[in-house]
Amino acid sequence: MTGPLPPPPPAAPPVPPPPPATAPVVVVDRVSKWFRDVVALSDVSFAIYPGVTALLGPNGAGKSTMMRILCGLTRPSQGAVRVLGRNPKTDVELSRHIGLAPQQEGVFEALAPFEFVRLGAVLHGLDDPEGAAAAALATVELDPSDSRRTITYSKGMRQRVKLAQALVHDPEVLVLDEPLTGLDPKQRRRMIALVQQLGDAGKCVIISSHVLDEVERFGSRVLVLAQGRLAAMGDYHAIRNLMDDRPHRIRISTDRPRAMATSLIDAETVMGVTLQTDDTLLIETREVSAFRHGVAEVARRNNARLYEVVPLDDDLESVFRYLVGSG
Amino acid sequence: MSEASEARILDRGYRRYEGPRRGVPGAMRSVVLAGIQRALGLKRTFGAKIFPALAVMIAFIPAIVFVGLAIFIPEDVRNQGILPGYGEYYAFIVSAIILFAAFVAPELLCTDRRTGMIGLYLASPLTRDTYLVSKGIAILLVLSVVTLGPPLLMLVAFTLIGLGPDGPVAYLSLFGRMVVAAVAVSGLHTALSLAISSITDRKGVAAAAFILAVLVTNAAADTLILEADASPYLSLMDLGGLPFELVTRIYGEPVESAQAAELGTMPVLAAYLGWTLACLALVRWRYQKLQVSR
Amino acid sequence: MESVAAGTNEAPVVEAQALTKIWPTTVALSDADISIGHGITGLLGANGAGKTTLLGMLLGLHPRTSGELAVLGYDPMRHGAHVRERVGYSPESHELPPDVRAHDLVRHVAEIHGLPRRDAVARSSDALWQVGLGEERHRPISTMSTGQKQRVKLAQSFVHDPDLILLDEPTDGLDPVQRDLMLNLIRRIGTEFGIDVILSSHVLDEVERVCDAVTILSEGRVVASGSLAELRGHGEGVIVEVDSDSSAIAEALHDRGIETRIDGSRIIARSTDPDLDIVVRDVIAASGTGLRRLERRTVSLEDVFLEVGT
Amino acid sequence: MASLSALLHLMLRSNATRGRVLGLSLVGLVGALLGLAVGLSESSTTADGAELVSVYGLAVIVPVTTLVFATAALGDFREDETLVYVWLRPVRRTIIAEAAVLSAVTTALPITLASVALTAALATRDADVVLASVVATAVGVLAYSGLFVALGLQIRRALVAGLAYILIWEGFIAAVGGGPAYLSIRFYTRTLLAEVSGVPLERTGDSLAVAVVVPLVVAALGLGYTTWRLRRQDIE
Repeated sequence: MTGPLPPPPPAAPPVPPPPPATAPVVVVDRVSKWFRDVVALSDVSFAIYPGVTALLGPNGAGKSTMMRILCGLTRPSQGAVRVLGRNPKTDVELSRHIGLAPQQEGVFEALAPFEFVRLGAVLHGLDDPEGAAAAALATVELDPSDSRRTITYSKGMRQRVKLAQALVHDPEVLVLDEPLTGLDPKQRRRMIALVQQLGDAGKCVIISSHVLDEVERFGSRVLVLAQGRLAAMGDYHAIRNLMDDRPHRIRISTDRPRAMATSLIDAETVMGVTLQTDDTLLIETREVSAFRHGVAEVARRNNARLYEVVPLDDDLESVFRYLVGSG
Repeated sequence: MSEASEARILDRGYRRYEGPRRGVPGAMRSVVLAGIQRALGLKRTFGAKIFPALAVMIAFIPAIVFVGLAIFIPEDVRNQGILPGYGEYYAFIVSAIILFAAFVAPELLCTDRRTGMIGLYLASPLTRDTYLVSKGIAILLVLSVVTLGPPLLMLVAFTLIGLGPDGPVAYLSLFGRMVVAAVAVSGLHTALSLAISSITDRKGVAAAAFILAVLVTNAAADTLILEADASPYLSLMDLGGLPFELVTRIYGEPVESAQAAELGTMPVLAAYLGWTLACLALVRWRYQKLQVSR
Repeated sequence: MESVAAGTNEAPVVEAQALTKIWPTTVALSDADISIGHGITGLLGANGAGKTTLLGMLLGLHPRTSGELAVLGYDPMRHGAHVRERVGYSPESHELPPDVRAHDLVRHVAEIHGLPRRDAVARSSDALWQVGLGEERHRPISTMSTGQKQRVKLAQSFVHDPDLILLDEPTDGLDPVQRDLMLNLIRRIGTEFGIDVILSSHVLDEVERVCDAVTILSEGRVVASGSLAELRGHGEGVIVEVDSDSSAIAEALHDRGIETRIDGSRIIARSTDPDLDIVVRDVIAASGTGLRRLERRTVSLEDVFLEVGT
Repeated sequence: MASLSALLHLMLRSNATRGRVLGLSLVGLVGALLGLAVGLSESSTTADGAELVSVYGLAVIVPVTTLVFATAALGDFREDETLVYVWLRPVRRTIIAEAAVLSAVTTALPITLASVALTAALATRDADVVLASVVATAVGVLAYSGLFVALGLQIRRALVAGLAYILIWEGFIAAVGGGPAYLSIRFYTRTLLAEVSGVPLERTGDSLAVAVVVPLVVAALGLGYTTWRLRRQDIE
């Protein structure tokens, strides 16, 4: 498996994102990992900088394996990983700078959340483990004085306990594996806000998810893994813009569909227009940017009400589907 | 046209089910069968088959040897009284039975709780009670492979050397005793291992606890009675030996030791039933308390 | 969206009056009146709102503290076996026996619902095929992906042709492609197969996409219940997404008397003005920015949900 | 030091559950009961009592009790996938291994010491035998702890495998004597019992030093192996 690089998927940006002024926190260099004859990761290379980076991909794409390699829980079969310039598998001291909220639900069942988080603080040799634990729990909006054992906690509360123990030593690198799973919308919003806050504070937050509408709200850099390969990386919006070159379908609802159709065709930004129902048009375009800039003005000139303009291929889910489909 | 009209695309849409529904009895039957399969490692990986196969082998090999002897040297076997009695035979295979009992119940109960399968069972027409009864029957039946099979072979051996029962009525009566004895051997062990399996979710812990309970009470009772002249009634606390004590009495075979002879059959039976019922009550109570889908 | 009435059973699927369930430490359901009709009904609520407890009670697994409950016309505590024979259930837990083959598991579930072996085998293959598992059905479950496991869970819930299936968080842990497939399947089960579905979820978007009606639980209480159309019709608003700086657009809208809120890259604009869409159109046309998305939004489920959830 | 004590505390809280302590105390109590019976019996000698201490106390109570706590020390975390919360901390692997062995010793030692010493006292009423049983128990618990902590980290069904080792290898094959005996810890604890108490027992070694050193070496090797596994092994 040391042959030439696989042909890049059509949408993959040719170069890594414009490197910020800072040095990369995580460098992954041609990493492969296989379990017996199953390939989990295949020749993956990337660098991660401070801020929030979302690791996306369908289940089984290798996200968890990648995260475990970053934390040193398992070693790559090939290639090298450096976190803050050090090897996570062998460098015990590196864990001072890494916080991990793993995917599995298991927690120390005998301990209350506060004791669980304090244990982390003690093992990190913090001066005030009680204070650090209380602060970490407060960050995730849990009550440090709750003496119920963690096993009695709901999934959402456990997710937060797991996050608290990852935060307790204020690490530079946070690895959060599917932290949104099992959370309800309100809990998700809070978790997302918290993650953004950490990213803004200069932490390197690596978060995996497959619930994409939320990742969209991170507005973050994205790494897409598909079938063990890196399918795309870069700013989410940049990836989305790269995809402007391919045909887009857009649904328009208006009270004057025929007039709108005629004007749009005249403006030469669309390839095809279909009248779907009495007030719905389906537009196909290759110049989606021009279309976006023109559509409101076209409607205004036609004195047409514009109820809806819905891109059918523009959300992250489609990006994702497109990349995965070709990966 | 006739050829074309024969070709058509069949819609593989959803079909409703109009056939019979067998309700709770059908459900229980299925749980019993699945339990037996699981315990014996059928339809599972090779690793899961090794252990049951080993236990069955240990249980049957002596009986097979005896049948062999009965075929090839029937005279010597008869004259020298080589064959053990039906009840005595269990002494050869007690370790196989205990090992088997130790693993079957945890496999059937703990696995369901750990994998969430219990949730699917209780969402079927089964209740906690009918579920437990089905599992209990499955365990009894699995254990009867090692508790009933070998005595049947011994019957063959005895018949071959002309010491079998006299006439069909005697056969029938002996057969009845065999079944009762087999149930007696497996019954307490089934109940005890069910009870232990209802307490812990960890299969290994349950198996180890069962083996310890059986061995320790057995060793303690034996030592105290034989070495320290303690009351023979102490053997009613012997969870390992009690079933075999009962079996000896079912077959009406001579009791091994003078101490055991002092014991009446009724106390043995009462203790046996008492332990069994206590264990079953514990299982039931644990499962009534068990929360699913909360 | 039309809903298909299942069978000839005219009783509502679920009918509860003043249903209350108190656990030793928590109140799971409090004085809940619930009426669920045919079709696909979403059971929506935050974690800990009482969804799973309610599903357990529909199956007759927990005695109620007080109140009345009927499922398919029967009291599930008194006629538990009868109710459960006609109900399918897919639990929230991702765990399934790892060393069992999918086909054997689904077949076994059919059998414990009373189907004879032969029918159980045939229907198991069929159910797994319906959810898109072909030859994979002979693989041990431990070798399957989360998506495949969720499909196995779905298949076992309807293998015995129930009148009603209860699905607890059936899309949890799925990636978008798999989630779409799952939602389509559920939609098919509720319409084509003619099986009533109760779907518990906290993902609003998917409830909006597949359900005919919604019951929203919050802290053990039913806070809203009815068809989707009813629940939506509480107000007007639009979602706007633009190419450039969304705060400038939001400000311009605000200046024209429209209530705005920015949520990530989206602007949510609300007004009682029936000409809201014209204002938005003109503001965008005047700004010259690119319009990525414009969506009508009645006060959505999310608002209902978030409002009642607090 | 803080790390070690925090880990020890965690393991004690997680592994010394009420059920385990109670069940194993019962196993120990049975030993005391047997000791009482042997002691009351007029025909039994000090050698009979020492034999009981060896075959029940040192061959059952000590290994089984230690097995339960030692395999759980890291094995339960592995099984529950919580080992990562200890592993991904700046704590030397030796310290994790030491905490595990220590937790096994701290829980197993009080239970085994109490029951074996009580067994010895009741069975022989001989201070030398009691002292010898205490020494043999302490050395045995140490050796078994090192061995079974490693086993718990290494394999999934450690409890069953350990029980098979205790009952089949030590209790059956190695009990006969000869070469295999040297490969069983029980042989050394039995030797210790005989050598320290001065009560002659059959099938023992003849060097007190060897009987002390070999179990300690086993404990050290177990500790070293556990440390090495923690460095190498994939953590779930």
